[in-house]
Amino acid sequence: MRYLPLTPADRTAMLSTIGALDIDALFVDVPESAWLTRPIAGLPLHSPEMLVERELSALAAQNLHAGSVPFFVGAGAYKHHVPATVDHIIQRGEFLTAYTPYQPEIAQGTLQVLFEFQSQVARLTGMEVANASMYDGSTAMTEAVFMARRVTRRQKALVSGGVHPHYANVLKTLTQFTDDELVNFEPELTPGRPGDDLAALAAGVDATTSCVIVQNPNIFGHVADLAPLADACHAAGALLIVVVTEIVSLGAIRSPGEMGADIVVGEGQSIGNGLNFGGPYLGLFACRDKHVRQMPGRLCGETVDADGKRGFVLTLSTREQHIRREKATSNICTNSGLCALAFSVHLTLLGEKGLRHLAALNHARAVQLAERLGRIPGVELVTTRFFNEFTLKLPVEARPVVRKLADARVLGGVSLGRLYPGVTNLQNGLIVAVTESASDADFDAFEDALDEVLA
Amino acid sequence: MRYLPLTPADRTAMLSTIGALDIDALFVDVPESAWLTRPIAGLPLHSPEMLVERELSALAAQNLHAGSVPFFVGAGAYKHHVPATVDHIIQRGEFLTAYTPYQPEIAQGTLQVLFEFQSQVARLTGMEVANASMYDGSTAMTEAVFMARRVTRRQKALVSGGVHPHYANVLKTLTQFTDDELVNFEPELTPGRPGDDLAALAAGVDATTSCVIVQNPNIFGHVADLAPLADACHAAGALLIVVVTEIVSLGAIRSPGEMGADIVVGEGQSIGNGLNFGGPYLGLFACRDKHVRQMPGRLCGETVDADGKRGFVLTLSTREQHIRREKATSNICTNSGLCALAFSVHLTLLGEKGLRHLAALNHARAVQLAERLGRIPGVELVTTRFFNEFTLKLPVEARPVVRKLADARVLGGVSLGRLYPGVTNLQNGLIVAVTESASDADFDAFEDALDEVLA
Amino acid sequence: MTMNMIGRVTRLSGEPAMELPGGVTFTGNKALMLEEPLLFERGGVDRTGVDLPPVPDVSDRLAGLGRSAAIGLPGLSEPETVRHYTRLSRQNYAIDLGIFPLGSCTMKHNPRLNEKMARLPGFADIHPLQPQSTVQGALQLIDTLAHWLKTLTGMPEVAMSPKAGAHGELCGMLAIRAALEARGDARKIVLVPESAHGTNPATAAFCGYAVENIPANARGRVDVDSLLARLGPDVAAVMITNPNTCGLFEPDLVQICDAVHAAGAFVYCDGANFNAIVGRVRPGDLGVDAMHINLHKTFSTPHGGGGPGSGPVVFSAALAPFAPLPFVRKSRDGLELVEEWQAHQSSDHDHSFGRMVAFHGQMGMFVRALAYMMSHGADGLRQVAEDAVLNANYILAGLQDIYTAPFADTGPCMHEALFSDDFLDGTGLTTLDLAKAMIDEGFHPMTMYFPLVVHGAMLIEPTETESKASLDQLIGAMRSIATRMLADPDAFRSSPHLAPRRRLDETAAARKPVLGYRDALDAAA
Amino acid sequence: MTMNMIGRVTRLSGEPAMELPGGVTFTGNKALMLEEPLLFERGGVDRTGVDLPPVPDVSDRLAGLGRSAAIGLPGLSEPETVRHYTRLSRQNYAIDLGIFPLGSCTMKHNPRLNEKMARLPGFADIHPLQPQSTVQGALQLIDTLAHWLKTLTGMPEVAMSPKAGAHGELCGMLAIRAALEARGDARKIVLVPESAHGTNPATAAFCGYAVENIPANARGRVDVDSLLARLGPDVAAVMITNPNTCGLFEPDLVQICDAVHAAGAFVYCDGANFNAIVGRVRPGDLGVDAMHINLHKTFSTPHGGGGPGSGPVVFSAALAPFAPLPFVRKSRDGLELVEEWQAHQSSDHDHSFGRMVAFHGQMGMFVRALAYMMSHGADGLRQVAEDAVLNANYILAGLQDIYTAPFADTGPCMHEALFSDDFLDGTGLTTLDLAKAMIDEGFHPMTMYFPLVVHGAMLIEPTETESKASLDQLIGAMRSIATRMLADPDAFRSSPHLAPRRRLDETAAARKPVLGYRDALDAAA
Ligand SMILES: Cc1ncc(COP(=O)(O)O)c(C=O)c1O
Ligand SMILES: Cc1ncc(COP(=O)(O)O)c(C=O)c1O
Repeated sequence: MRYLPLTPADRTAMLSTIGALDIDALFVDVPESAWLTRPIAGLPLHSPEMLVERELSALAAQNLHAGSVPFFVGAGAYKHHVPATVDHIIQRGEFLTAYTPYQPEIAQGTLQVLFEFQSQVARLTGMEVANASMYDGSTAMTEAVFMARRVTRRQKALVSGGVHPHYANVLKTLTQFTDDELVNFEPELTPGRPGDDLAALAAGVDATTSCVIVQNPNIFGHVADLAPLADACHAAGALLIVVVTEIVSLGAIRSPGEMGADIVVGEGQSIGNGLNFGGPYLGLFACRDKHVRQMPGRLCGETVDADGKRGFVLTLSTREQHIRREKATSNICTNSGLCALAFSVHLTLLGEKGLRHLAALNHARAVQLAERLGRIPGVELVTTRFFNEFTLKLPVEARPVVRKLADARVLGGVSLGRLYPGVTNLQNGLIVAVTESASDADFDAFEDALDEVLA
Repeated sequence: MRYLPLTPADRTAMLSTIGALDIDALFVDVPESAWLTRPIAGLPLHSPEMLVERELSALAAQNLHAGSVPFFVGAGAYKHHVPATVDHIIQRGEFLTAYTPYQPEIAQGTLQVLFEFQSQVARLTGMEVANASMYDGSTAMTEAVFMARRVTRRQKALVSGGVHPHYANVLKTLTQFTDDELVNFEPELTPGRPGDDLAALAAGVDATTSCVIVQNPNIFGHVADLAPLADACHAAGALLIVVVTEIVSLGAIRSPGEMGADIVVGEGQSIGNGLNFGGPYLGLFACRDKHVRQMPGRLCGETVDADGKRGFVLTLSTREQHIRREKATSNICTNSGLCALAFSVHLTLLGEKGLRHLAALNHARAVQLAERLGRIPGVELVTTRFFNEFTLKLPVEARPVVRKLADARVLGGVSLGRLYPGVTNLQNGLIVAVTESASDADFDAFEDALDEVLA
Repeated sequence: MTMNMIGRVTRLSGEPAMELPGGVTFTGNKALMLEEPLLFERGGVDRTGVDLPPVPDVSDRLAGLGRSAAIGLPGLSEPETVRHYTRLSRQNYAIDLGIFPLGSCTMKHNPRLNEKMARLPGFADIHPLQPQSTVQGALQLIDTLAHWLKTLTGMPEVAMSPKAGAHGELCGMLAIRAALEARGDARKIVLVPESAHGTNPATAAFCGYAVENIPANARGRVDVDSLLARLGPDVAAVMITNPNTCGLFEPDLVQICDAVHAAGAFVYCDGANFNAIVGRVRPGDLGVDAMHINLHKTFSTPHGGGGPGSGPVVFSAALAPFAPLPFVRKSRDGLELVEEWQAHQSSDHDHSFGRMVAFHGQMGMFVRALAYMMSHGADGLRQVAEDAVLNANYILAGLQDIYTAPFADTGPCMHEALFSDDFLDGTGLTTLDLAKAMIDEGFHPMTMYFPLVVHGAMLIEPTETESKASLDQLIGAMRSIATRMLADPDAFRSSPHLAPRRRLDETAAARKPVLGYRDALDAAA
Repeated sequence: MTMNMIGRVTRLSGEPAMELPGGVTFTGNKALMLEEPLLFERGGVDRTGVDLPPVPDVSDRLAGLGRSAAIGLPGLSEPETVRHYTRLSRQNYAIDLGIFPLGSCTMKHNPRLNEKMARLPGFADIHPLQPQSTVQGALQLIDTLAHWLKTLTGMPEVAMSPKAGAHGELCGMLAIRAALEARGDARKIVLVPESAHGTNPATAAFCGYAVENIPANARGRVDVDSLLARLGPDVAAVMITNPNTCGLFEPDLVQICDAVHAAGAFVYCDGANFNAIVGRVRPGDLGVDAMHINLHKTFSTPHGGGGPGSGPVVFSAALAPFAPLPFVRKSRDGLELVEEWQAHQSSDHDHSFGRMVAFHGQMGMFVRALAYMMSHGADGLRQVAEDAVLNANYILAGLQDIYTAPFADTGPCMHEALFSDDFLDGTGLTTLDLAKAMIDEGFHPMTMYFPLVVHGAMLIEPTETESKASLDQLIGAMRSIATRMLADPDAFRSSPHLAPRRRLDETAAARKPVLGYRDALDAAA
């Protein structure tokens, strides 16, 4: 087998060095009842690279990939152009096949990257400190709620109806057996401000509130000013947690930090990472200096070596499971290292100049398409202030429309019916995302197909 | 522009450091008549990566690639499966973006690879020494003829009709203005031994003969014993030059060295390198120790450093143009370094065990297909001793047949009509190559399509 | 952003002073060992490495919420970016450079075929929410991988969405919790052996359990008597690692599982060490109820710098109904991904504890893991376990006469060899010093100070992808280091000497944390 | 195959001796600077890193010519292979690590987009001999690239098949020869300036010309008078490099071309330095008849370790009819690749001198070069020349007060700055010592001892893809080295000290060449 360096001769020599009769002698502790004498049945035997490649390529060919069609799907994952340089860098063996930098003297490459990543995320979100990544946006959000509980020593979390329903569900799952209390607000397709329940949330905050969780831009693409809500939270001693699922938006709209957020969590996939059918993605987590010791996840910090040279190490590990065990701030160990590297490389290529340009481009293109689609008879543009994503209200249920569009080889967005199967008042909603990767021809194809389907 | 680090501010600062008024001041020596004041017309302006990728991908999509169809095209270039590891290694920045190893202290990586490559090629061809690569097999063959002239101080070269006609044409081109004399033997589709003119060549060797050039397996796939011809050459003081266009064959058939060759040249593309529409490819060049100082191309040799540690350097450069100028053994400078690396990595993965297996597999598969196609009414199997390639005689002209097969999305080989447009007695010939990459389904598709077309 | 760290910017008039900032050299570089400044010191907010289409001129819809203040994100041209990260990468050790014997981490070869497959547009460029009719190949891949995992473990159900081992633990412990609640049982105690990985107690606490430790016995295994003694109506589950973190197989696991079940509790098995037994033992045959599989360990998906991982969890019949959403099932028109509460009535998941993650799990890792499994096949995977165990025992045999091997007398180890630093007593040197000495020799050190049950633990896991030559060199070097340490301890108190950095001051780093680049911009803010 | 070089194979009984083979360490490694043995010392003929389908059982058709004797090709498993080459790669310097200022070599950034494009199956996986109807996209790409090259140079024709610069020179000189023969003119003399690159005289000789040198003048340019004086009925061509190898523009080139043409000869221009003028000057406007373009220099196609290259040749109207086969032309059904003598009657190539290479040229390089050109566009390419020239002059300005700059007084340079080591007179140090000192500083040295027209030449070509910061660091280091060399020469006689190897004995290597691995197997043979 091509990945196994030992030859039969090696194995024999090694067994005799060890003083074992045969390989079975090394498995003595395995009980009779569980002892397998031959390869497990029901699975194929080893296969040449050429054939594995052929089989998997055939599977891949059964999927309709974003780059091959007019594509407008978002709702938490976005198709942006990732420069070829990014993939080249993350495939450097020294990055790809390293481990968590537990031996800093021979891991400065990874450590400096993490330090730079933390710095980039902090600035992008407008916060003071960011960690070295979480699994994804949804798990980061849950960790934020738990962190708020530790900081405020309160149990009640108010969840905006504008939060991605999958994120809200993850929080529900993780709190169902704990004594955290969730107050979930219902999403409304209010024209002009869908899912905007900030006033209600502000009104709902009280002395028992640990935190309020809002998403901006929210699931319907709506962009809001969070400052008033932040004030309300702080007045009541609660924390404002802001979720950002399209991180590119922060190149165009005011950062959560600037609007008063205490914790910012986000999905970093948009920068440097592909769609990958949902994973691996990149959980971003940023907060204020004063709360850093309650943060989950790894942190990289600056220090000096024995010669006084600047260097970097993992630090504040007393928060973490491998030191603190059941008292740790989180159980996370493996995070999203390589995705963080990809994010950092892409953001370095962009720089502030490129990021602002990219964001402006996304926004302008979205505005263009929104206005075109809004003119289709029976179609209502529900979201009027947005970044690169907006919600349309169709004259009919959106879910079948999306399927019909796909039959016409147009991937035309996400129906609210798929995200909120039960919720009748949302069934006609369609979330449309527009990035720099959609061409004018794609716009035409989408408009024509939608016209067609609705006709 | 993304590849240009200088900002306008940098440029201004640098110009003032230099003491130049503006950039034009640095081009003072350019004559009025040739001075261009603006970007050259008739060409597009700079373009984002995303758009360049879109345009080129569209062009690529217009080609029918080997992996997407039943594929049996050879005649000097072969589709073999190249392990993903090979491409990963050649994309290591330290290999990809290095230069010719002129500073050995910081080029030991490249130098050791070249030393290993030379060793692998020498063993594969059965020769004593190989160089660090030439452009491709055809130019290597011409260099071999010139080298033979230097060694023997004779001018006449006998060229077998079994030599790839493109190779023969290159030699013709390069000798048309020199006083080398070429005797080209005509190719014959002799049943059982097409293109086999070894006896005639042996008879033709005389005291004025510098070298005899034969290909094995020859253009028609025919495999022959070269030993008798080698003896005839040596008896007359001439050199035997053996060309190998399918280098994988040396995992199955006796090496030119074992059969008495004095110089072996070959096309190394088959190992580690893709089809690439004809280039870049890999010229292999090997000979006997006693002739090494007449060799063209770079040579890497072993030595020690100031601490006595083993190291490698480019050596015997007094043969080369940068030292010897008009008296150099060749004008070659840039060679096929990265292709040599790919070859070496793939051959390392194969090892003797894997190479022999691969060659045996190619041969067995070719035998299987030859027997199947030979049974098609009107089709004659002309080549009866071959490695992975054989020639069929069709009842009709082959060139249109190949086109019709292509319309049926089967790439069914190379017609002799394409290689020898003028030569009437060859027009019905079809060269079919079979590698490990052709599946049974591909065999079926080819057989059916050929049946169809000939019906 | 300034230019320090990469050699003084030359004053074109006047000479650079003779004493050299970088020490031996003006640049601080040492030939191919190159220093690299921070991105924030190199880049500029006016620099970029991308070209983008022009922005169409439309009136914005940001309602005055546009970002006006400076962000402070430095950019670099493409050539500078490539160089920045390439130079940094060279300051890392990695599997591609040599053996990476981190015990418990299963750092094995990452095949490049898997990287290539994961990048096929049909896998890498599909959206988790595009219509299911357009991703049937992806669902097929997930279903096939699930089949492999269930078959290899002998368990009837698998949850694919967990994003890493610890997340898988969470998944398993939530399922147990759901199963208990379903029968109205409020037990909250989880028993965890003291040798367990930190994620086990952390996970239990994370979902509201109370944790109690179970001691290890003299043979490095769970002390069965104390475990059985502690079982009772308040115990919800036992989290046990097998092979355990001492690299030893738990011989009494079957008996333990029976007892735990008899006591109405469940057995969660930490499967991080599955590499030692894959193809030779099916955990299902041992009686466990849930086990996560670190695809990034056993099945070789790369996780450079700390991630990403993937931690699917296999379940026994008892826990299967409680598995999380989403899951893939066959439907009339192909495969269906069941995502929502409402959608799955009448499925065998009607007790699902819900969703753990925004989408469907680590597709990128699934592709790699399946490519790895298909390449090995059932026969190759069995060989993996055998070679992994053989290599570990070879190291044990090669070192145990010098290095203290606390449990060597209890028989062979599994996939990793455990040593303590007792043999260094009196030298004043410890496991840490030994690890740093290995760095100078060109090796990544073993796992240090874990598990906690032995003093100055050194846990060496070579994995099956190391050659005999590689092991011989490691053994030779470690013997040489040990011998020299005993002969001349002082020579080793400040290793490493040859790495890009000497020992780093971790105390200072923690006392006054500097967790990001701060400059004028931040000061202003 | 033995295990030397990577540390003694451990004798499990008995200790390794205390003195260490590798010097400081047992392994010879220095942390991340790793030693690596030869493949032949690591691998084995019984080892392999591939799995292949079984060989069907058929009776062979090799007619007794099967290869029976051992070949002696060592194999390695895949993990060992990755490691062998990764470790070796780390002993190389490269553009990706830092500035690579080799004069005349134009070592610029190699965009990864180009690598990605060249690997599209539609380009990388098509056969040169498959039916032309199935490769129209490829022919279109070649035709488009040809259009760019003709437009950028202002020349009416281009030959795409030459495989590198020297091969392009051959192409040009053969066309000139064919043109002369066509008019029954037997002239055989080719004039070559003494500053010319070695390939120029070598090429001329290669196709049967006699070479005569033309001296350079005090300003580093061709001495026009001696050139004009030498023109006559026996002179076939002049090979001239512009900008020349001193990094200077030949101001009299137009005048020279006119005179050469008037004398019935042709002007071959070595275009290796086209990077200095691309987009600012069209060689066609200067009057040259043929010029090769090194796509691997000006247009950035990577050629690690020495190749591959690509050297298309543009032709004037006078030479166009003699251009080689094959060539692409429009035909009724799309584009046609004209390959054979017979096929091209009635084309404008009816005097073609024939085929230079087996297939159609370096497609892989064509894709990369076109991607590079499209990315820059006409405007970006002009900027390339301007920045390349600006960077070179910045270095000239930064060093000329210390380093001897022989032609600095004649005005600005083009894309490269030329220095001599005269300033080191009396120190006993030379250009070589300075180059080796640069290695310790983390730089690749400049081109040494070329061109031959200045003493101890140092030719520095930064290219446009270097940042000001990078140039400042280079200048700072080179000033520091020079200053320290003058102050303390002895400290520099044996540099480098920090590289993987110290100075290597090239004399010994040439005296008794060892050009391949020899072992028992070879001894036997
Ligand atoms: C024994 C053990 N359990 C659990 C884990 C946690 O797995 P992950 O890091 O994938 O979350 C690890 C990983 O280090 C481990 O070694
Ligand atoms: C001035 C000059 N001419 C010609 C050549 C030869 O080009 P190539 O190496 O591509 O054959 C070179 C390359 O070094 C050169 O610098």
